[in-house]
Amino acid sequence: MTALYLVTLAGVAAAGLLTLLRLVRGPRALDRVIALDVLVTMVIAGTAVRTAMDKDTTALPVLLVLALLAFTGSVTAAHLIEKREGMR
Amino acid sequence: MTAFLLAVPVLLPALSAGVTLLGLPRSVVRTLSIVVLTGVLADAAALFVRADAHGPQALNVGDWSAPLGITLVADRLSALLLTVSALVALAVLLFAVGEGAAERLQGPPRVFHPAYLLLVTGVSLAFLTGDLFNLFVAFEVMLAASYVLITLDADEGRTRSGMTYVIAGLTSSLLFITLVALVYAATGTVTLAQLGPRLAELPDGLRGALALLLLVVLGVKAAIVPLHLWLPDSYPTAPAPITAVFAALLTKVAVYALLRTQTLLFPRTGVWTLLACAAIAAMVVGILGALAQDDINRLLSFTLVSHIGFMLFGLALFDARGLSGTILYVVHHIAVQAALFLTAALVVRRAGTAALRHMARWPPPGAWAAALFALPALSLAGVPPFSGFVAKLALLRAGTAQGGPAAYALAGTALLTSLLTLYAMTRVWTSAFMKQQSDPSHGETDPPKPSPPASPWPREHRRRTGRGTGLMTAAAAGVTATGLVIAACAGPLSMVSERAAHDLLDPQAYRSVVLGEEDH
Amino acid sequence: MIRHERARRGLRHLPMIAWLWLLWILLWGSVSWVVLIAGLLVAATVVAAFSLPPVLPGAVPRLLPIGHLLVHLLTDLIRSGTTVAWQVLRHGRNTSAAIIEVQLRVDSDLLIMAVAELTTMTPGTLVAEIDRRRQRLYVHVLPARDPADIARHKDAVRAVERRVARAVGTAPEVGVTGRPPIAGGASGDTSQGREHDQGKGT
Amino acid sequence: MTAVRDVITAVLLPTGAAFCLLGAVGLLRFPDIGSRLHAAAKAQTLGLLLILVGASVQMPLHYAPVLLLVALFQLFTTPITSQIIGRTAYRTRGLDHRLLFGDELAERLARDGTPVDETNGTPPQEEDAER
Amino acid sequence: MLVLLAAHLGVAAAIPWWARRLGRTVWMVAAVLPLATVAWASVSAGRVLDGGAYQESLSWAPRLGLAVALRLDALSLLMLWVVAGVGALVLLYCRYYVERDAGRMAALLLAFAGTMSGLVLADNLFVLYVFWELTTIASFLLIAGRGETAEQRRAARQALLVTAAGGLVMLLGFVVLGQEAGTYRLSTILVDPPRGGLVPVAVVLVLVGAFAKSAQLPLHGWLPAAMVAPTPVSAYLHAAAMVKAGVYLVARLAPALAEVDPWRPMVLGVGLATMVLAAWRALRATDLKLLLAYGTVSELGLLTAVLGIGTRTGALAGAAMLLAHAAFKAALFLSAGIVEHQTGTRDIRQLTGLGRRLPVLFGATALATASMAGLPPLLGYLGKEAVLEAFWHGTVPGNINHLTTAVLVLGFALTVAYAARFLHGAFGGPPGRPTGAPRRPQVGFVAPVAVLAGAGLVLGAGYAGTATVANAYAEGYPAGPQGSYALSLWHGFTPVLGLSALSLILGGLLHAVRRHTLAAAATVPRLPDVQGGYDRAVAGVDRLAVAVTRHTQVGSLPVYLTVLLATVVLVPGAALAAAAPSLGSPPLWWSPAEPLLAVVVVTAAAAVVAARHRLTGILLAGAVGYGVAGVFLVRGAPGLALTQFLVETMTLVVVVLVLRRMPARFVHGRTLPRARLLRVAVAGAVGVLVTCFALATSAARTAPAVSSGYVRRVAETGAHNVVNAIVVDFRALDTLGEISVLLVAAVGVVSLVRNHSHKGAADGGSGEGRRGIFPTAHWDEPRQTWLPGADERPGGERSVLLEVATRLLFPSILVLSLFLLFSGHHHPGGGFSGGLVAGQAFVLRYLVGGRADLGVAVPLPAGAVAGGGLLLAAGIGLLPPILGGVPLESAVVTWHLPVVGAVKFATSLFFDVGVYLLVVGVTLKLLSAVGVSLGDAPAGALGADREEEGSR
Amino acid sequence: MNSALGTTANTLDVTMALAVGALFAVGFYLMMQRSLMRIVLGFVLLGHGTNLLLLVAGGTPGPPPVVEGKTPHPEVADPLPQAMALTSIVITFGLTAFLTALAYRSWRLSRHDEVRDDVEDRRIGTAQERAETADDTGRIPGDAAARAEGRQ
Repeated sequence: MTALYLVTLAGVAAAGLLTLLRLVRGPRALDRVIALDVLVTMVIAGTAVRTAMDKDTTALPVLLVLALLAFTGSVTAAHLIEKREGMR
Repeated sequence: MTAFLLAVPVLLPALSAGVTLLGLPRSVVRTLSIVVLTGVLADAAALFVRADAHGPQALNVGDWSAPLGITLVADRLSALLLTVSALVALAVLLFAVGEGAAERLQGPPRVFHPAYLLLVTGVSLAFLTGDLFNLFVAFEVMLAASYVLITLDADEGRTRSGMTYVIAGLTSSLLFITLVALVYAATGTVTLAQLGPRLAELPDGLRGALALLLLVVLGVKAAIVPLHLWLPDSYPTAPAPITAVFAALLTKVAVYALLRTQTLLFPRTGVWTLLACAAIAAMVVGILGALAQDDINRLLSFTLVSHIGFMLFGLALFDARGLSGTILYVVHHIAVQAALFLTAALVVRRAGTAALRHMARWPPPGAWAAALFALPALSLAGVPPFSGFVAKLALLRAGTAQGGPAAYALAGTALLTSLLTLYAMTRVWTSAFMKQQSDPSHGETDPPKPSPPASPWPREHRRRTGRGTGLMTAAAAGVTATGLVIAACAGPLSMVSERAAHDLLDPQAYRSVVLGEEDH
Repeated sequence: MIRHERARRGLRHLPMIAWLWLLWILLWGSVSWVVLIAGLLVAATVVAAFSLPPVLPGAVPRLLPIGHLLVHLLTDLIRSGTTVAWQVLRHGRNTSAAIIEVQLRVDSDLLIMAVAELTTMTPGTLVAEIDRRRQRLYVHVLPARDPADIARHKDAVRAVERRVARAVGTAPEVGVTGRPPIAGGASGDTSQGREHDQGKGT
Repeated sequence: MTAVRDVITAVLLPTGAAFCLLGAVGLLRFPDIGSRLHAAAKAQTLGLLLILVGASVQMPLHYAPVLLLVALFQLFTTPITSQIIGRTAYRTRGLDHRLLFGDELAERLARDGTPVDETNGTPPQEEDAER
Repeated sequence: MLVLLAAHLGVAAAIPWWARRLGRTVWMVAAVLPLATVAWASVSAGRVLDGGAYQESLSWAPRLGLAVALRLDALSLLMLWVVAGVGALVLLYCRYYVERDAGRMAALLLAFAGTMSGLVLADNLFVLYVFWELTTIASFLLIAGRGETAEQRRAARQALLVTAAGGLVMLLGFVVLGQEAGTYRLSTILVDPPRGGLVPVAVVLVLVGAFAKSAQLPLHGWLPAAMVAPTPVSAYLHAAAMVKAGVYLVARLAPALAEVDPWRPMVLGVGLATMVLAAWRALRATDLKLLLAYGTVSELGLLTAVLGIGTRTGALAGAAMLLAHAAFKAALFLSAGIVEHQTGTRDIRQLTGLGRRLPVLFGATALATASMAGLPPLLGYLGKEAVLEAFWHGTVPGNINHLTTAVLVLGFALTVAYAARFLHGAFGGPPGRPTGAPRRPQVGFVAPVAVLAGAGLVLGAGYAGTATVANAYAEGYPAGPQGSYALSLWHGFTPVLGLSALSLILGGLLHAVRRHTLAAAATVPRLPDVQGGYDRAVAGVDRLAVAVTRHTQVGSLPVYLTVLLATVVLVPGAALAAAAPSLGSPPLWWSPAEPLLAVVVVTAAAAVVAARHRLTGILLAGAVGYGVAGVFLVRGAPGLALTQFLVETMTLVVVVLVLRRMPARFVHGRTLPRARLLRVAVAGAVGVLVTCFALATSAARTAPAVSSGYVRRVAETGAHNVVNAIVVDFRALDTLGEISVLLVAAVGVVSLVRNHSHKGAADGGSGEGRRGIFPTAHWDEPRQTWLPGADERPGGERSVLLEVATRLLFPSILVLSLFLLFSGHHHPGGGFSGGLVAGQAFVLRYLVGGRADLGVAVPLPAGAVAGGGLLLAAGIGLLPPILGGVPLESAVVTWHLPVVGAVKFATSLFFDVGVYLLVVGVTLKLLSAVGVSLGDAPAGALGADREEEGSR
Repeated sequence: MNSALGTTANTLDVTMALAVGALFAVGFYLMMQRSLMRIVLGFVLLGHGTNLLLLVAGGTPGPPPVVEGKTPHPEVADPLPQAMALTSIVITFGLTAFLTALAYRSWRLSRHDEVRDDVEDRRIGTAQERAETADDTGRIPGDAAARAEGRQ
């Protein structure tokens, strides 16, 4: 069972690293916004797996908050981008 | 009762800062601030009396004893400095209120008053806390409030200089928290009283490196050369009362922290050469900087840098006399530096410019202003019989008593600095208080009022000309009088400072009051 | 009378209060009395303190279609995930997308919002623009290599719309979504659009 | 009972991870913002959803709903982000028109008389080219 | 004595007021006190001359050796007579002389008289120094006057700086001296002089101070320059009294310290050289006062030498000479003052024939001059005889008596010469060419001159009285080998008499030779230009100051930071490197997730450096934050991770919103490659340092952490979550500080962003966001109202999807935030995270609905919410002590309710609620600031605006 | 007494030490720039660095310090560094917001995205004119006594 969790974690980790690559490479700010959003998703996924693995429920509020609120950052950034580049 | 006394200087201003934000009318807010600071002053005085009579007073906040909870401790040193600081803070507040009433320039009260009250909170907490991390927090409260105050209603130039101040402050704060982390990593505690023995168990090299890091961290806040560079660029541009309270209190809090930590955490014996070098460098570089200035506030700021060197003097000696001298010097300097900045503010208002080269063309302010300026100026230069002399004398005696080349070098530099300070003060004096007939070298007749166009910040200064209100003058006079009282009470004060120095060198009482009798 | 009115308005907030209560209970993971009472208090307080318009204005939740909707949603999700995954593996840098216009027939903010949400979850579609007045969605669709793809996607969006209308829409809405789509989506609305543009477009 | 749970988990978790990974690959490989958004919004959400469900069955009863709540919130918010980003991407010409098989929105705009200056072809200059 | 001194100061302080009412009479009033002093001194004289002494003492700071100890002995008596007597006469004289600023001058002169009296009475080294410096200050103020001319200012400053510098050196000498002696009481030191150790150093230091004050070569430059002061000031301070302070000090200490090695060479060498050279210089002067000033310098040299020689004869001679000099020099100055006052000039090239016009003045002046030249039977002669005697039979070790005597005779000859030159220059010459018809001075004007000149005659002729006083002082010395010398006008035909005569003849000859070339004074060879030296020194200091400051205070923040960090690297870094502590054997990682997250953190951080766009930078920094939060999760700190995530998102939002209008790109730094390299090096070094430091400290842990106590005692707080228990209970004070920071920072943000709006309103940003709206922008507008205030937003910014979603999510987020608040004691969460979550809810309302909608959502002023939070938190803290407990104390309360059962909660929950409120308020405040920066809605929409209006 | 808190072993691992060091290096490098925005970013990164350091250097890793039931979980993570880091995070956040606002104001007023040099310092640095300002000391006079003689 533990191996299963580890495999899952490895997959999520790999996904996270790829996302990081996108985050760093851009090229546009929107790409980075998306990448950051996905990165958060990866954190949620990873944490969820750990939660199940360790039967440790303390991280649950973190997950809730991330799921519910991470999008405000993305929306703000998108707002900014639209305002700035709206009619170039 | 003790609990109450110790809690009030920290909690009351914080609480009132909350109240000032509730949207009460301006006059209520003003009155509240004044009342609260008066209360803090009275409380601090009572605390001082108690601490002097019965030894260190301690309070376990939240009823958790030391290694777990935070203990507030008032020993002679902290209570003394707290009292003087509260006094100066109150006077400066009155000055600011007077100024605000005169020209409505202090920005919305919802910025000034809460920030000022929190500044006092931070200062009180820094003096009283017995916990390293809490000391960091106290510094942050104080500094954050000071960031707000220094950029209050800032124009371009002041934003720029505020930037310098803020960034230097932030950098030192970051290093401070780094230090706290490292210390905790090494010892597993942040209670000051407990840290001493635990640090002593570390390898010497590591311990020394930690001590030096702490020195650098506090050195930035205390503006020790060469970490002082931010100060003369930032202090002088703030509104006058704010500069006054900064110059009087903030660096002194750092010096206090230096005293506290160097004695409690990293005690040494004998002259510490590095600190002696820093002291000498501070005195020389600072006063030379002052001589190079043309702006009265900048000049005063540089003297501040210079006179920090005096305080390090005693610390470098690290014996009872030296520390006692430092304590005296800190007490004296708090009052005198505040008085100087406040009276300088009065002069600047009158002249419409802070530039000495323009100031001399205006009729000098009256005898009152002259006296108000002269007394602290002479005191700063260490001219007897004012407070500066007493403090300097204590340091000189400490230096010669200890002997050795470093001590003599310190003493010599201190004297040279006194002389150059006097020189700097005469420059101010001749410019500000003597109406100079246009000498041929100036080659121009008196330009029309207000300040000449060459003034660096003409617009701002034009707004701030005129006579100060009575309250301003009274506040300045009050601080000046404090300086005189310090000189007059040199006897009891020196005894107290000596007792405080002994307490510092033998922190057993401090430790046992924090940790309980046997438990450390 | 006024009290009656207020009560009725309060009643319209009941779904939200119920949801918040449920949320509270789920969060605490407990059904003890304390949690239940506190939850009710919290839910009522939050709703009362921050007065907002009712959530479901004129909406009629129907349980069975909602279940239907959810089942479809799940399958859609899985299909969408696989499709995109396939695109990733198969085409990578050479995907082909399109932006299509879908004329909706429901005309309430809530439903349009729901359709847009669900469409974005549906395979290969992602709402790029919403034209609220003219009830159109502009959808970025991913595998779009020929007109058939486009038609397929349009149908899929309309299917979502229909399911949504059935789940929570009013009767007319359910009715209107049942009709075949307006051809081309561009005939009857140009004048309306013009007007709209002149009104707001400066 | 435990066995059933374990089987569910054993199926869901790796699948979810695989979707996550694929989504990430897509994020990296897809050529323009529009398609990357698909990767982000679809594959990732699905992956996460599977993982959450897979994890929740392993949890004690009164905590499992919390994970499902997480999934619910995620399902609700991801489309919002995607739509806003997609909209912004279109408005700021983040979409590569060379990759578009058709653009009915542009046609609509042209018909409305407010055509957008189609740079048809190159996407706007790279905004923040990295070395 | 104390009363007298205090009276001086008190009256001096009052005089400026009286001056307005009393007019010239004020001088009479002022003269009363010196006269009283003289009287008191005379009354006391009997006891003092019998060897007794008056003592008074006032405790000041005994631990520092400070005590206001006063003592009247023979020397003090002598000086007191001089100081007070001359003082009284000068004050009376001023009545006629001074034209303006009478009040100020009278006050200063009187204050000076007081401090000078104090100086001579002081029996404590430091008190002496106190008065010493006070006289310096008085001198500065008197010389500067109103400071209208550069001349006055620089002369005043020179006097101040030179004497103060000397004074400081002397102070150090005093400190050392007292250190060695074990006391700072003068009389004790005199009785039991210290020897050895650092005493020679102390002697040198003290003498330097004395020389500076007494204008000895080469520190004399200030005295001639000080002649710009009004003549009475010159007469009093710079002839009779103040400059005598140095001499007095020499006289005071000589009995004790003359035997110390450097004393005699210094005193004799400097004194005699000064005497000769200054007298020589006096011959060049054409200005009467200047002539007298150099004469004074010369005489002071003599006095220093003779009083410092440290023999009984020397003491006698010195005492007599001291009196003589005070009398005649003051008289001559006053006389010169009258001449100038009446004729308008004091240039001897223009003065001529005054002797016939002003015979009384001439007579008095001539008498004084004669005393100066040392003609019998005047006091000057008495002194001169004794001086010559002292040197001729001196006890100077090493056989240089004859050499010194020769120098002395030369000096006396020159003195005679310049005395003649003065008299001749001022009063001589044919009366033919009147220089502006001198008015005849009033009697009262001349009287002081006459009294002083007469004093010389009386004391000289009645030498017995003089001798009594002088003897009383000289008691301190043992009788010389030749038996004790007595002051007398006639000792018979001794070599000394011959020497005296020789000096007179030489002097007369010199004057005769030179009288024809009076006008061409420049033919007298110049002396080394000490004045230039002073100026060069001052200019040098100024230049040095500018140079140092220019190179340190460059005004560039990056440079400052570089210096700061370089210090960090060099000081603690070097110490650490030198110590080379063990880094322990740390594991590579604790959890495999760590390297992964580390890669995320480091990569994103590195990418920030490369970023050229603001937004890119912020996003990457956000990724770093998320990565760090991930580490927190992995290391078992979910509460921390929760907060970090929230804060990160909030930072992102706030930064993005505040910076919305700033240009997208950074300005490319125009940094020199060298500077950049330096920065890279310094920053890298700091990084390495921190890494090593962290490893070293963490390997060096000696004792277990105190934290186990928290885990053990957490139950007492009623909490399960230890971190939360620490935050709200164990260490609630930290939290109080932390929220204070947050609050004040938010206040600052508002202050920074909004206050300038009236100035910068017109600039409207550099066009971002105003370029135009994409044609589809307003399509998204919802039709129904979802958020009450959103209608006020421009259509182009709305989104139906967002509005509906916000409407649905908002209450849920609030419930979640309340859950976090209340469950903080048991799960990760607490007031802070709860508040941030609620804050995010409002951020969402703001983003989607705009300021108007936020205003509807929170009708309270943001400041009031935040302030209320702080009020609650601090008030909760202050409540227990009022009830007799301990501040910030918390208790676990259990309520038994029907149905529900037992409800347990900790009172620290209220503290947490305060934190929650504060955070919400701070968020609102930040949003209000952001709103202002955007200006996207009419004012008045948000609480902060109303708050502002309400206060007016 | 639980063993993790009682341990005196290294709490820090190499990876984290390096990560912290990298954050410090990058952060301080950015702080030393002229661009205000980079300074802000540098501060943010340094904030992360210090918070991380606070946690990883002092804190023993372990399960979260949440005590379920009566018995403390053995080897829970050290809670004190967590609390301190929590405080530090909040402070950093407040100051970041303030610094951002300051940067914004500076930009609004001056239209520069840079920290400018201090005007007064530059003045002293470039001009010697102050030598002959308000004062007379800078001039090299001849013999002042001679001037005194020349007077009147």
